[in-house]
Amino acid sequence: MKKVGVYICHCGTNIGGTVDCHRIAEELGQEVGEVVICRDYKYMCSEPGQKLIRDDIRELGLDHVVEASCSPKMHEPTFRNACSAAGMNPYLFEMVNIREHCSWVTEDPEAATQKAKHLIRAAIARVVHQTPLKGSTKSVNPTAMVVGGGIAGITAALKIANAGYKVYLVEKEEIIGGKMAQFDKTFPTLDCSGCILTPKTSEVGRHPNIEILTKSELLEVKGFVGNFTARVLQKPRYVSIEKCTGCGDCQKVCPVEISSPFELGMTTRHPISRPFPQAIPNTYSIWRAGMPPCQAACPAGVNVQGYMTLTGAGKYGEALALVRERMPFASVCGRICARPCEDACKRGQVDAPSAICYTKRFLGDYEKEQGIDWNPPRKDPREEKVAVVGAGPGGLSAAYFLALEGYQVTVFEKLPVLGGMLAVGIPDYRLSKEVLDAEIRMVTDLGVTVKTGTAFGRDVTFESLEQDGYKAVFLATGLHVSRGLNVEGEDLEGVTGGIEFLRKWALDGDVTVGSSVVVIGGGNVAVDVARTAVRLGAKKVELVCLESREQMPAWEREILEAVEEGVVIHNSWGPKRFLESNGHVSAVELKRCTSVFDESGAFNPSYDEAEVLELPCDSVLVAIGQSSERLLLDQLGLEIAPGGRISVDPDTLATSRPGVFAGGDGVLGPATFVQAVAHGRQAARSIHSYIEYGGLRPIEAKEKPVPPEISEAERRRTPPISRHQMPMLEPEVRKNSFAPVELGFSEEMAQKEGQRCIECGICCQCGECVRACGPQAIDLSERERVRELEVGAIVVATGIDIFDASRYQEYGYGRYPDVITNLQFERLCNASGPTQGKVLRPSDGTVPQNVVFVQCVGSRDRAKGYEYCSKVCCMITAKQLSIFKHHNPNGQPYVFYIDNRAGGKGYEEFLRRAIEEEGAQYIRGRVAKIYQEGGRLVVRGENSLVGAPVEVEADLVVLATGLTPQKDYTSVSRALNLATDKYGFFMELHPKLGPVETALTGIYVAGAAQGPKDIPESVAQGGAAAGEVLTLFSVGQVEIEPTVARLEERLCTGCRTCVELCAYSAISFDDSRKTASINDALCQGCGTCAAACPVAAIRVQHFTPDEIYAQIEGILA
Amino acid sequence: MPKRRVAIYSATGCSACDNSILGLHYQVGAFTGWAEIVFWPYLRGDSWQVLEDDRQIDVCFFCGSIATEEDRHAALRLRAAARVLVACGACAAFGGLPGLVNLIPADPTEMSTSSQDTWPPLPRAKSRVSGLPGIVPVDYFVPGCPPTQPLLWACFQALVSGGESQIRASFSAARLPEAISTAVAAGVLPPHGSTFAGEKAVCASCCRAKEEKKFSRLYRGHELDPDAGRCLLEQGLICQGLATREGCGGLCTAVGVPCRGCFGKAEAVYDAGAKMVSAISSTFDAAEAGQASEMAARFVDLAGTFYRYTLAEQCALLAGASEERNDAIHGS
Amino acid sequence: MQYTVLEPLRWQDRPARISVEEADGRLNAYYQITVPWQVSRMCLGRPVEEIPRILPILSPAHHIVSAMTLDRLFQVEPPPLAVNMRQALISTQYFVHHMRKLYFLFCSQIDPFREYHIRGNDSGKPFVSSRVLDAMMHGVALAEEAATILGGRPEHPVSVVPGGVGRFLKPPHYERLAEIAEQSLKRAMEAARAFHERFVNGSEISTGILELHLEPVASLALSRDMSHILVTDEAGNEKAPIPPESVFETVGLHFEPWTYQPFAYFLEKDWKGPEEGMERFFVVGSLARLNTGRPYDHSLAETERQLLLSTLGSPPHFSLIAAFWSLVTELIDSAESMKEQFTQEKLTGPAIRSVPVTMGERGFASMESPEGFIAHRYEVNDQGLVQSIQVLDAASENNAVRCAIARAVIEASRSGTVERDRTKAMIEVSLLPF
Amino acid sequence: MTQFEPKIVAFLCNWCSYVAADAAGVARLVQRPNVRVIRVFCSGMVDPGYVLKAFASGADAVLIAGCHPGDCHYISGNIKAMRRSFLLHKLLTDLGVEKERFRLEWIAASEGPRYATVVNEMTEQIRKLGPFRPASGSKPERSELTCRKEG
Repeated sequence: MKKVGVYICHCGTNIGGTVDCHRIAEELGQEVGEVVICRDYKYMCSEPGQKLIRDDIRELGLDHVVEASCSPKMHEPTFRNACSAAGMNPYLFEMVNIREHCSWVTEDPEAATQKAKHLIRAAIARVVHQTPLKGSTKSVNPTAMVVGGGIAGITAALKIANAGYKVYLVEKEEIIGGKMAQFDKTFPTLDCSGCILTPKTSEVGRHPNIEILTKSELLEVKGFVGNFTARVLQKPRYVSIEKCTGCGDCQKVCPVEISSPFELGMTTRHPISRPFPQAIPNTYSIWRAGMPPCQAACPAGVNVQGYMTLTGAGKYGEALALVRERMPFASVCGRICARPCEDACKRGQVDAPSAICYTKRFLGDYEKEQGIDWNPPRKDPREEKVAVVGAGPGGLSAAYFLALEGYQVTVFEKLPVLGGMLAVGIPDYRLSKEVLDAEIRMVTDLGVTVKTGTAFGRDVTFESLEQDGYKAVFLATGLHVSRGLNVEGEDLEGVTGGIEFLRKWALDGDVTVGSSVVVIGGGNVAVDVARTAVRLGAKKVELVCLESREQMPAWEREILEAVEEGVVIHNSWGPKRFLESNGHVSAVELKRCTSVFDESGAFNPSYDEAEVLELPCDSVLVAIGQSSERLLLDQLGLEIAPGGRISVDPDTLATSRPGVFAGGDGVLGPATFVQAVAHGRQAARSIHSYIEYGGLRPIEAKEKPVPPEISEAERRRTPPISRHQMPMLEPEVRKNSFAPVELGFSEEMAQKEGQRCIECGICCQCGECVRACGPQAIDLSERERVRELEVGAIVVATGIDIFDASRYQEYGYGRYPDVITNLQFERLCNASGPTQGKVLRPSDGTVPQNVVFVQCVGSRDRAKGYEYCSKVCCMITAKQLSIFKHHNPNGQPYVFYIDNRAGGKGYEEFLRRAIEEEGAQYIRGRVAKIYQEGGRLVVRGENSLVGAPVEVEADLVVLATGLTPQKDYTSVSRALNLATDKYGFFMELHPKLGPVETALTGIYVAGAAQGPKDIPESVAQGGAAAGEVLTLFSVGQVEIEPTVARLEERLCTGCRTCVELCAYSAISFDDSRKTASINDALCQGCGTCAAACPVAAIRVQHFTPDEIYAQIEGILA
Repeated sequence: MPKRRVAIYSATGCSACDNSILGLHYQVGAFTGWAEIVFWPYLRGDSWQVLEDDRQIDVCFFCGSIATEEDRHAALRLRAAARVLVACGACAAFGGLPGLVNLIPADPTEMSTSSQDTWPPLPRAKSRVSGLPGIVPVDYFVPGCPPTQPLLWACFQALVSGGESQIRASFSAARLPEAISTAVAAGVLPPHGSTFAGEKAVCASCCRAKEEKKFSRLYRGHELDPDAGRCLLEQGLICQGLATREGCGGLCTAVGVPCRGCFGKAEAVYDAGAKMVSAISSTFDAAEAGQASEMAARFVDLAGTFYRYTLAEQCALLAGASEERNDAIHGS
Repeated sequence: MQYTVLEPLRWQDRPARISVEEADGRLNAYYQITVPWQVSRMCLGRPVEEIPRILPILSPAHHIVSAMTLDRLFQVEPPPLAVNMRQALISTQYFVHHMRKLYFLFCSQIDPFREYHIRGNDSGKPFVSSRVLDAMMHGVALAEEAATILGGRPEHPVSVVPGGVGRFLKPPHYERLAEIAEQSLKRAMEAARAFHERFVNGSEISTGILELHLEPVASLALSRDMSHILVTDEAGNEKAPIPPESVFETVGLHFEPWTYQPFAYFLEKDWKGPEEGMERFFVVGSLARLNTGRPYDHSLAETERQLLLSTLGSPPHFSLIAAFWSLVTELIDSAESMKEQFTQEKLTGPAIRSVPVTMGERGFASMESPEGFIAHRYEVNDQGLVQSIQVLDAASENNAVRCAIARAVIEASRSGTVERDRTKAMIEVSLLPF
Repeated sequence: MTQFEPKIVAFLCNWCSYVAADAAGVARLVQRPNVRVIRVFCSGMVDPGYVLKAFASGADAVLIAGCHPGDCHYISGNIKAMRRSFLLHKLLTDLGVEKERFRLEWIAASEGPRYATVVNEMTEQIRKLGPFRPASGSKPERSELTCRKEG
């Protein structure tokens, strides 16, 4: 028989006042067989109480002890230690909560007594099943990570580092210092905040034991106390901390200015800058939000924001060079591009997208007009020869980039002209031969050899090229055959393929069309064909397509222009057959197309054969699609994907034959010009790595794009400016001529369009700074990376955010420039701030006379803000009005307050001084409304002491915004599994006794992340957290709780149910034994596996099923 | 050593257990050297008078569930007469398939109205079917529907032949736990209350390959032709092999149909239904409550599936008749 | 009034007894099944696809007929391979069932267990030598092994599923099955020889056990092609065949308060107990198949049948010897079927299973099990849970015939001075083939 | 006749709901005395068998309370509890346990008042429902199932 001792605590009257402890003790002593001794006592947690337990264990030889008192969260360790001290294993002890769960919440004493008895009975039933457990120890990795570089984090980091341990200081922003760096002075001493902070930050900066990770965020933490692995996402600074000298040359050339978050929007900054001269790290960095949507949308990845910004700044050469990095044919592209960039442009969400394409066209044309060459320099010539097959946009751009790299490039082209579809598929009125030839000449001028009239497969083959010493081949053969319709009469005279028609016109200039032409097809080629037919003198041109007007794949502007030129469009019709007259086509019979795509979205038209339309005509041009030459494909001996496309690796464009790459339409199917160019560049890079490194190196890491939706901040900096319209030829004129329809932008128009860019990526990566930087410290190709840090302890000091005052709409924050937050006021006072330390109104820069401070904005307000008191605002306001008075002794501060809270050393005296010596008028009451009247602000509130409404005229209103949890607190709490309160402040282990510890051993919380705090408190907590960390490190090892899952191998069937369930990957499958296997060190004891194990082979120690079942039985007995 | 006196009795059940024992006899042909069968109504037509000479029965194999008053009296009588009482087969051990009737409460008007008053009398049916342990304490269990011959042989070897039999059948398929196989070999009584079967679950001896338990969709038995050689549960079929005691060697899963648990719950399991629920639903491929709820909605008749053979004795909520059992304990 | 209870009866699938009532010179024998067998309560609310795994407790053949019912319910046609495998499984069931019955007959005068080891000095007298008994039970064991290969488990098979069967067989399986078929035929012929030696040519008919004739009664069995139910009247005249689907409208079940098993009877006649005449009842099983029968396809079985007919005359037969002899012919037939069916060609194919895509509301199927005609009908709700279930297990519902046999035996034994145990033994043997 | 006092077993997660129960105590939020707490490390630790055990041992209702999804101290134990709850509900229903008798709630450490509300609400709900009688069998609606008499 087990011997159980039961102890029931009165907790003064906390328990004893409701629960009849004595009666329970007597009854249980008699009723339960295992109970050897059952005592009740006033305060069991007191030393005499604990002694009772110790003595009984020794004298009565107790096996198990049950203690009924307060929550185990409070005193479980106390009693466990008492048991230990008497030589009993602490896991043979069980605690019952009869205070929080019983006496405090139950009104009826009898019911409370009964409930308490049941709870205790359950614990007795449970405790006899408990077995002695012993934890294991693990050594501690004496490296700390401090998350958050504010004053609390700085303090913790310095103290740990000074004790000789390595510290990683992880900071989200580009500098450390946190909110304190933004303050001007501190209360109640009016010390200069910067003067007391910067010595600390620079100490951190040069401390050999501290490694600062700026622009870094915690992603995930695994492991356990003493042995954590943290994954930290480090965003690029783009400026090397080692190389940067802080000279500031970069800042001077930066074309972008953006509202400064550090200055709370009261001034602007360049993306490359540093917030203030003493900032640590004391180097510049670049603020880049990510890849802008225009660039992300561009298949060729042209840096649109960069060249737009440069154009806006009038730096056309630099802008064009930037275009050429990825798009050699600026003029061509500017004329015929599909413009996915403009669809993505965020300005489109405000008014209309920037005219990106036309601006690019201007740049290309400008170069030619001015007779300058802004191509990048060609690298030293190399010996290797590369063959490019096909002189379309893909082939030519591959040749361009390969030639720049120094290769000996030969382009083989079957047609007699260069340019592929650009030359023979796009009519002159869209792209004139002169423009095209000029850009092609730019390629050939780089030393590219051209062999026209040379067909691949006929005149050259892979083998012959190999023999001729070509190291690599790029196939860009395109699609040059019109697809057929497969309807009756298709082979009649007068029915021609659209592509053949355009090609013949382009090459021979000798095509005739009838007077009445029907064009079949709804794509751009069809429209081009139709418009060409108009220009060739057709009287009537009708375009027939399956799609409805909205569904037509041709570009809207092309269709509009065609209609302007007299083309008639018949939508939703499909050809049924061609009618004949003397062997020549005489009419097209059409049937109604009811839908083009089937339910799965595949092209699968359905018709209503009953509805028929007959169009008389004498020519039909069929432009319903392109295909490649089957013959050519068959000869290649390459792997061919379905649909007659060459199959390639999408990243490298490598085909199944080594050294052979393919791209453009032949790979993609009918695609756009810009896609072909993208492929050309991609192929050039792949060929270069193939030849240079003998392998295919991974393509450059892509930058993450910014969100496609326009943000509030972006909207604020985007006043509507209307888009410039492209000057065009009149329809009547252009109808009869092949002269270009679009006339091009003027310099001024292009520059203005450049200025319309809203800088979605913040930094535009134009490269101006790179060119300006003497020490070559800037690398724009830096990408974010994830670092894995092995640490033994973590201090979370992520600080606070400021309440968003615009949530009080009636205060007009954001609408009235002279309503500012108190943090903005700090910046106004600060010598390195936007006004160089002069307190001036943001609206007109005048010195304010009446300044009204509004307290508790967002604090102590259940309706709109937070319920809690932000604790520091009363003192901040007292401080700020004092500073204001020092700046402007004649000024009059008013304060609308709820209560004045000045608990703290010297605080009350300071506040008193502000009231009595500075003459501030304190009005008790909430502000109802702030409005503008005749150029002055009027603050209307209530004087609750008088009980009357009051209105104060103000030049400046300062809102004492409350402190809130960081907006992204969840990312930290999830990474660490750290509990927060309902607001988002991190939960400490105990509100009184464990203020910096958390529920997770080895993770500590310091500063305002735990709740609103002033500087001294944050510093104290930082120190306290450091103390905890140092205690851990100096002990050097940690006890691992024995309450982990244990596997009974005898029972395990190896069904693998548990393996995938474990969130800590602590369970693996042992193939040799055919059972699961649990890693103690990783197991956290959550018990998910035990609950799921279908054969109950896993049990969590101290929470075994027999213990729980006994407890259930006892609780219901 | 005098021959052990053996009784074999069938209560409410089919004759499969009897036939299995019969088959054992002729297949192995050994144990009658140590046993004298004194009572076997099925094969010998023995009447209860045989037991009236007050000589103890050494081992009684009790087959069938307890569905009538007569069954109950037989159980009490044999318990009193036998030194060792073995619940043989799923019916005796857990109530078996007949126990399923407990899911639908008996309607007295629909049950046979027979009573002792009319003639000829018919044993009164109990309102709830139970297994043998619901009526009397049981010493050993031989599960299965019907028990497989290796298990029966192991049981006879241990309890009847006293380990003297020279014939050692192969028990490898039965995967007896060490305690029992040692006892079988030595001819001593295994630990009281032992089950002559494995201690792991059917999965351990199932021939199908297990990869990853992630339950993304339930298939009813008829809806899926499962891949050969892959775990049935992982393919979306409910297979109770997960929480069922092994010993059969995975007979059902070997022929492509999922286990239904005729060996009862695995050794350490409290309630097989709860364990099946937990094991399957824990691995639901669902992060949101809506998804999980949708997946659960496809399941039907959990009680009739998870307690197919064990409803009467092993379902924590419906196992009953404990009062009767107490009577028996205190009455004897 | 005098009451006698004869119990327990040997070899009955479920505990049963005979209660005899003698009053006013009238004798009534009640065949009572004393355990309830509540199939509906077990099956209602179950997913319908699970029924083939529950109903085999009635007899192994119910597994197959249940799956066939589901084929109809799910409107799915099992592939030919699956049909072959099911047929092969049925053959093993015939073999096991018939062989066991003959075994019981052969050792009906001894305690087979006592006999086993102490050969030669027994008190009783076996009809056949122990060697033959061994061989017969070995045959049972082999056929059960075949049943395990084909059905997963011998007594309660599991492998037949809606639309087919659960698994493919592998080469070792074919080899073993072929071996078993060979062996089984040997055992069957051995048992037949013993039967002839002792019962047909020997003296056992004159010992009185098998001389018994039961009152002529109709016979009911399913035709070979399963397309209709054949019924012959007590005089052997063939009646209009019954479509299987309407069997529940033709054959009714009647419950008596003194037994847990209902009586199957022709609904066209009002219910009256067997003591009131046998015209509404019928016999099923091997005797019924003999009486309604057609020639066998297999030569050895057909030879045996011809021998039976030439010895006992043309059907209908109502003698016990005919009943046992029909078991023997069918035993041979089943062994020959096994030989024919257990080949790689028959049991190999492209598919074992068609997966259903629809579910109907009801399903029906019937078959001729070793014990006799059986039929299932289920109705399901939209979730596929069983709403109602009808099961005709004609063999176990053959109570009227059993009552009549018992009465006949008692009446026969009353004429002499037959001891009670002997009467009981004779009843047990007489009930064996039914 | 005194009114029926249901017995409710609550399995509370050590990190949130148990803390919430403590917080409710600290705030002296009066609760019905019918709920008895068993502390577990995580709602994902609660084996459905525990729930059945509680009912089998005489509980009238069972409450499992854990951290809100995403807040689990053990990353995702509560998600496992959530997944199990649906199938467990089905099993309980099959076994004749009314839906109301088993609840899974998310109660964060800060939600002391909510804990008290859940306790009181559930107690009243179960009081109305009456005591749980085990072994009553499920009731597949008899009207739906035509239960034929058979041997």
